[in-house]
Amino acid sequence: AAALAAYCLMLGDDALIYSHRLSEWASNAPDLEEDIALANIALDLLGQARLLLARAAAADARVVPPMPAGSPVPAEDALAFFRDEPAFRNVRFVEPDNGDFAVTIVRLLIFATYRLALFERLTGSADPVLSAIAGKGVKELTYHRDYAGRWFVTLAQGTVESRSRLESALTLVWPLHDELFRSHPIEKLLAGQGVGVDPADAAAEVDVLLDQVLSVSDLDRPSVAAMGPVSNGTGRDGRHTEAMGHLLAQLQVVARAHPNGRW
Amino acid sequence: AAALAAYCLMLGDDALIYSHRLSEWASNAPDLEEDIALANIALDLLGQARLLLARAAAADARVVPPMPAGSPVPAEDALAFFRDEPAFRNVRFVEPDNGDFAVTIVRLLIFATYRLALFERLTGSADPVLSAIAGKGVKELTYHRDYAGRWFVTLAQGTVESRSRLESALTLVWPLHDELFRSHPIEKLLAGQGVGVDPADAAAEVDVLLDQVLSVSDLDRPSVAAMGPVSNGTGRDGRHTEAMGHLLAQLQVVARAHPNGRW
Amino acid sequence: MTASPPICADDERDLLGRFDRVIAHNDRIEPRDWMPDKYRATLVRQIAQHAHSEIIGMQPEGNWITRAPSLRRKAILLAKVQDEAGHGLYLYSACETLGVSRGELTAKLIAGQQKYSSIFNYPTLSYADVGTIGWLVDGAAICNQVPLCRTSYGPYGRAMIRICKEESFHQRQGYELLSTMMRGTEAQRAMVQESVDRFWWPALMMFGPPDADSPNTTQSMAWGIKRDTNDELRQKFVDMSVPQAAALGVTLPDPQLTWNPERGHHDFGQPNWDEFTTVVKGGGPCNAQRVAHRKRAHDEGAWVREAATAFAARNQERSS
Amino acid sequence: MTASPPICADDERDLLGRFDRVIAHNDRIEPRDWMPDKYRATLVRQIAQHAHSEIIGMQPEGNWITRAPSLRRKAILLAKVQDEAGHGLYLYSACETLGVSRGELTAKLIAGQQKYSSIFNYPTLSYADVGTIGWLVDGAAICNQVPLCRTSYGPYGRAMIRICKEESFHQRQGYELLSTMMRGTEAQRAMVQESVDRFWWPALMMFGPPDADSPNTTQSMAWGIKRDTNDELRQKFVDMSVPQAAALGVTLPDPQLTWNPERGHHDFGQPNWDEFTTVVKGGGPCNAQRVAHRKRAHDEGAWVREAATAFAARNQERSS
Repeated sequence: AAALAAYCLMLGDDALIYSHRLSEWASNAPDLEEDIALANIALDLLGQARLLLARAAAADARVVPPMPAGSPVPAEDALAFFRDEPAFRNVRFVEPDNGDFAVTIVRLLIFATYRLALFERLTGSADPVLSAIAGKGVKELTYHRDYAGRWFVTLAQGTVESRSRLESALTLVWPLHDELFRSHPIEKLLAGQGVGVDPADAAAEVDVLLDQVLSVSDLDRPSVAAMGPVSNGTGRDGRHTEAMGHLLAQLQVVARAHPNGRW
Repeated sequence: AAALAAYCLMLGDDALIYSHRLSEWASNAPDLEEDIALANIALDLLGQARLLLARAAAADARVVPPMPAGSPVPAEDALAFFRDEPAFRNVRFVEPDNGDFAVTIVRLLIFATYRLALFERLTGSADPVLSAIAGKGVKELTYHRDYAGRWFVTLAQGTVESRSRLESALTLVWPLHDELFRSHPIEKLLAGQGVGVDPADAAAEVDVLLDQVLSVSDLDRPSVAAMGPVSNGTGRDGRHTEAMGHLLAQLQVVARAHPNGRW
Repeated sequence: MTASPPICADDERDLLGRFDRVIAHNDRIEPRDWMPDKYRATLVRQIAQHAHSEIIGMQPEGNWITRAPSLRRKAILLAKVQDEAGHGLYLYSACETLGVSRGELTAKLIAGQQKYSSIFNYPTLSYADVGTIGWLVDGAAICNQVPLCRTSYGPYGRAMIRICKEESFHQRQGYELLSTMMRGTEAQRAMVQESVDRFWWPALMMFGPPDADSPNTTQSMAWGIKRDTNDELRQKFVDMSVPQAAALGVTLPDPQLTWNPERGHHDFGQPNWDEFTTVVKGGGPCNAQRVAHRKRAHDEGAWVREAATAFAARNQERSS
Repeated sequence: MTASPPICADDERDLLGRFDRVIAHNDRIEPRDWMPDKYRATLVRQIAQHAHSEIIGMQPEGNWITRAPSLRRKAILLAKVQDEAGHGLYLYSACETLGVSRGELTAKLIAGQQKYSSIFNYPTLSYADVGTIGWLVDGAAICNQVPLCRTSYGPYGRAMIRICKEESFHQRQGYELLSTMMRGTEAQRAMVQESVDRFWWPALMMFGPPDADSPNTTQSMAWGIKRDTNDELRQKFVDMSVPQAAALGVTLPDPQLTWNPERGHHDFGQPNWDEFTTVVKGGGPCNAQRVAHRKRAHDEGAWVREAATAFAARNQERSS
């Protein structure tokens, strides 16, 4: 149960933190249609995060931070707003600032392709809740991936500037790619039980898809070093980037000012 | 005593919040010399803030937010880190994001000229502590003003781009100018007692100085509307800009996570 | 804007007669129908202002998305801000049926040549403001907009039907947030009261100046673009809000507010109309910030829109 | 870089002889003195790397300025980051005496053609890291740098004297922060321990690879650019740090760490040298971020530097 809870936090925190980043585009996107689409994707991921955090709390109540007596804060909110940085288990991939629209599209393409590959496998999870969450998520993530893919090709074949920005974006985002496929012991354990997915098993499929988009765009994978671990740990172990603390300061500020608040 | 405390918070919060903004330039300035100069100005203002917040607490301990029993947090830190947004009494002028270097220089020029005019008068304050703080501050602020003035003229006469950025910066900053000289009842009260300064009394002198810099730079005051009050109140009444909440979330996050912390 | 082609005086009289009959029967004018130039210009101004209000209105609420204090509220707020972008889209489309493009309208907004609702020139300073905007600001907007569902210009009226449906949903959500907060801690109740104190008077100003100072009202009503006077709508809003405030447990900050049994309406104080004029002229607390934000987003997005245009043009070439 | 003018073999032998005598007497080589090209190149590489380290080193600590939990600590941290910019300035100036401009060196840093200390490719994840960087990282830097005060190249040695004085001040401040936090709450003590656990091994790596794998050491020592081997310095650092850790009350994360009375030194484990190689080659947790940050700041400042240059040129014209 502890392992299942930790696993749900991993998938849930990925969605929560990335949703936070995408939601920062609200009122800032290049056009109204993009404002709507990015908000939509952020909403889908927020929905996934809520289901997964609730599943984590149900699987093992000990992951939920203790709240003051009588606090009406539900488990999903205690997890989102009252955990400290090292207790978050998301990949570092989702943490950095949005950058420009090209960086956002590159990141979204990789993230949605990766997560879709995981969720397709998770539909067969032995945990019926995870399986149901994955089933719902597959449709959403397919849309996210296709949206990012269309824009990727558009920017690649658009103007000289858009292509050049896309290339810089690829170079900037790619060092974070490898961590997505680095198996964590918990992922391996749950994959062995038919409950979770080992991301290493999805790596080949994701790479084929990404290579297709690159090839259509006449671009190569950038040759940059992968972002290394810290003390041999990564985001899944609670070791994050410097962006994470700033993000959490905003995410949690109101909730923490009112630990007994009702919203 | 309550009025003196409130007045010291006004001057102290101006320095604290503006120091915060200037410190964001660290490692981001256009050149090493500017990195050093802006950090130096931020340090001077932080020093002024500490003296003024301490004076406020000494004048009336009731302004200091209550801390948990046994907390070792000194008064200056309780004031900086544990007050909520409406209790901050700084002008809204110091709150917005830094913008580019031109915006920073325009803001610094106006702020330092304004504060220097106040501090020159405050050296004659009937309150010996305020008078001493002002005496020390006058030297610092003279440097700040001259630094900003030199850069203002440099940008005005530098390149087409720098002049154009300077003009945009003037338009962006100027709506906040008027609030500096709007007298608050507390300022009037303490000016009447020979303890404080009514900023309206300094307005003419500041405007002459700013007009000189503008004239050397062959620029006019932008014709933009002044930023209006909210429910007839401004920063001095605790009604701030939308930037303030985001700033405080960063400023206070670590201190608030450890209300009994020693640092 | 596409001007009507030149026509002779007799034709114009016939067309005007037909136009007047449509208006008199409360029927709809459609994009291909003839309409007086001033009617068109008035509509463009009003619809554009409404569209701009939706888009600028995303900022004060968007300001709290990353800090929403519960995941449920975050989802509600994000969806609401997204809806506002959608409303902006419908309304710009309605304007395009009158021959003005979204790009032209955005350029005018950024240049300060077209207005948006003055309410969005006030800052959001606490999470309670999200609720208050839903309750009072969307509430006032609905009072203004429900009559517009019957407005004489077809595309505008139909857009308003859809928008009003979503706005009342938003209003209920805002009210529900405030009512939940009022059942929370003392600090939360104080936050709600403070927010209502700040937004009450600006909300009353949303109906525009008193009828005596509203020179365009008569013509707009004659054309069926507007259906009620400013003061009628304001009264309706006050009468609607008083019992809601009582149910919430908040005090509306107007000492003159009392039930007048003779009129069958509440008497109430006047907002500070000087403040209203100042804000409309650009001197509100957030005018400069709102327009600068929109301009920045628009400028920073230029290369993306250009890329999309270039890509589409290239693909069209290939396929033709 | 300004190469030495061509000279004939006899002259060169004389000059080399004089150079070797200066080195042998532990005297200083000065900018106008003749020096071998390789000596110059080695110095430029080393001083530039050191300057870049100061500048990149502003980022991990600067990350906490806006969040410092007390005003006193904020002032200390801000002053420290400012000092680092100052150190960068001296060192770039020292490099300029060898004929390489700050602009050229910055371009090489941004292009990834010159290195900086690998320690700054690790993130700062808590406020305790500010203290740990002062204690361990500045401590290690001092071990490396104190001998450089006697380095054979004059301007470098003199810059090091000033820098070392400020660095030991920083080290004491870092230690004092940790020791204050250790007297604070349980959560603070845990924060300090976690930080030390993360930084101990990377700090040991700051002395470079084991002597056996450090091919340049011999030549650098012969030239008096370097005064001790990597392993000697590492040993000195460990011996210095163990009693300090005990006084703080933290555990150094090395189970092999024990006092060896025969050697009169501590025995200790080896850092993960594969990690070191990876980080040096660009695969640390922050390499990409640090260089991208510097590049962004440099690019965004270009228009300001250009304005200053144009302004100076115009004023010079006028006054001449």
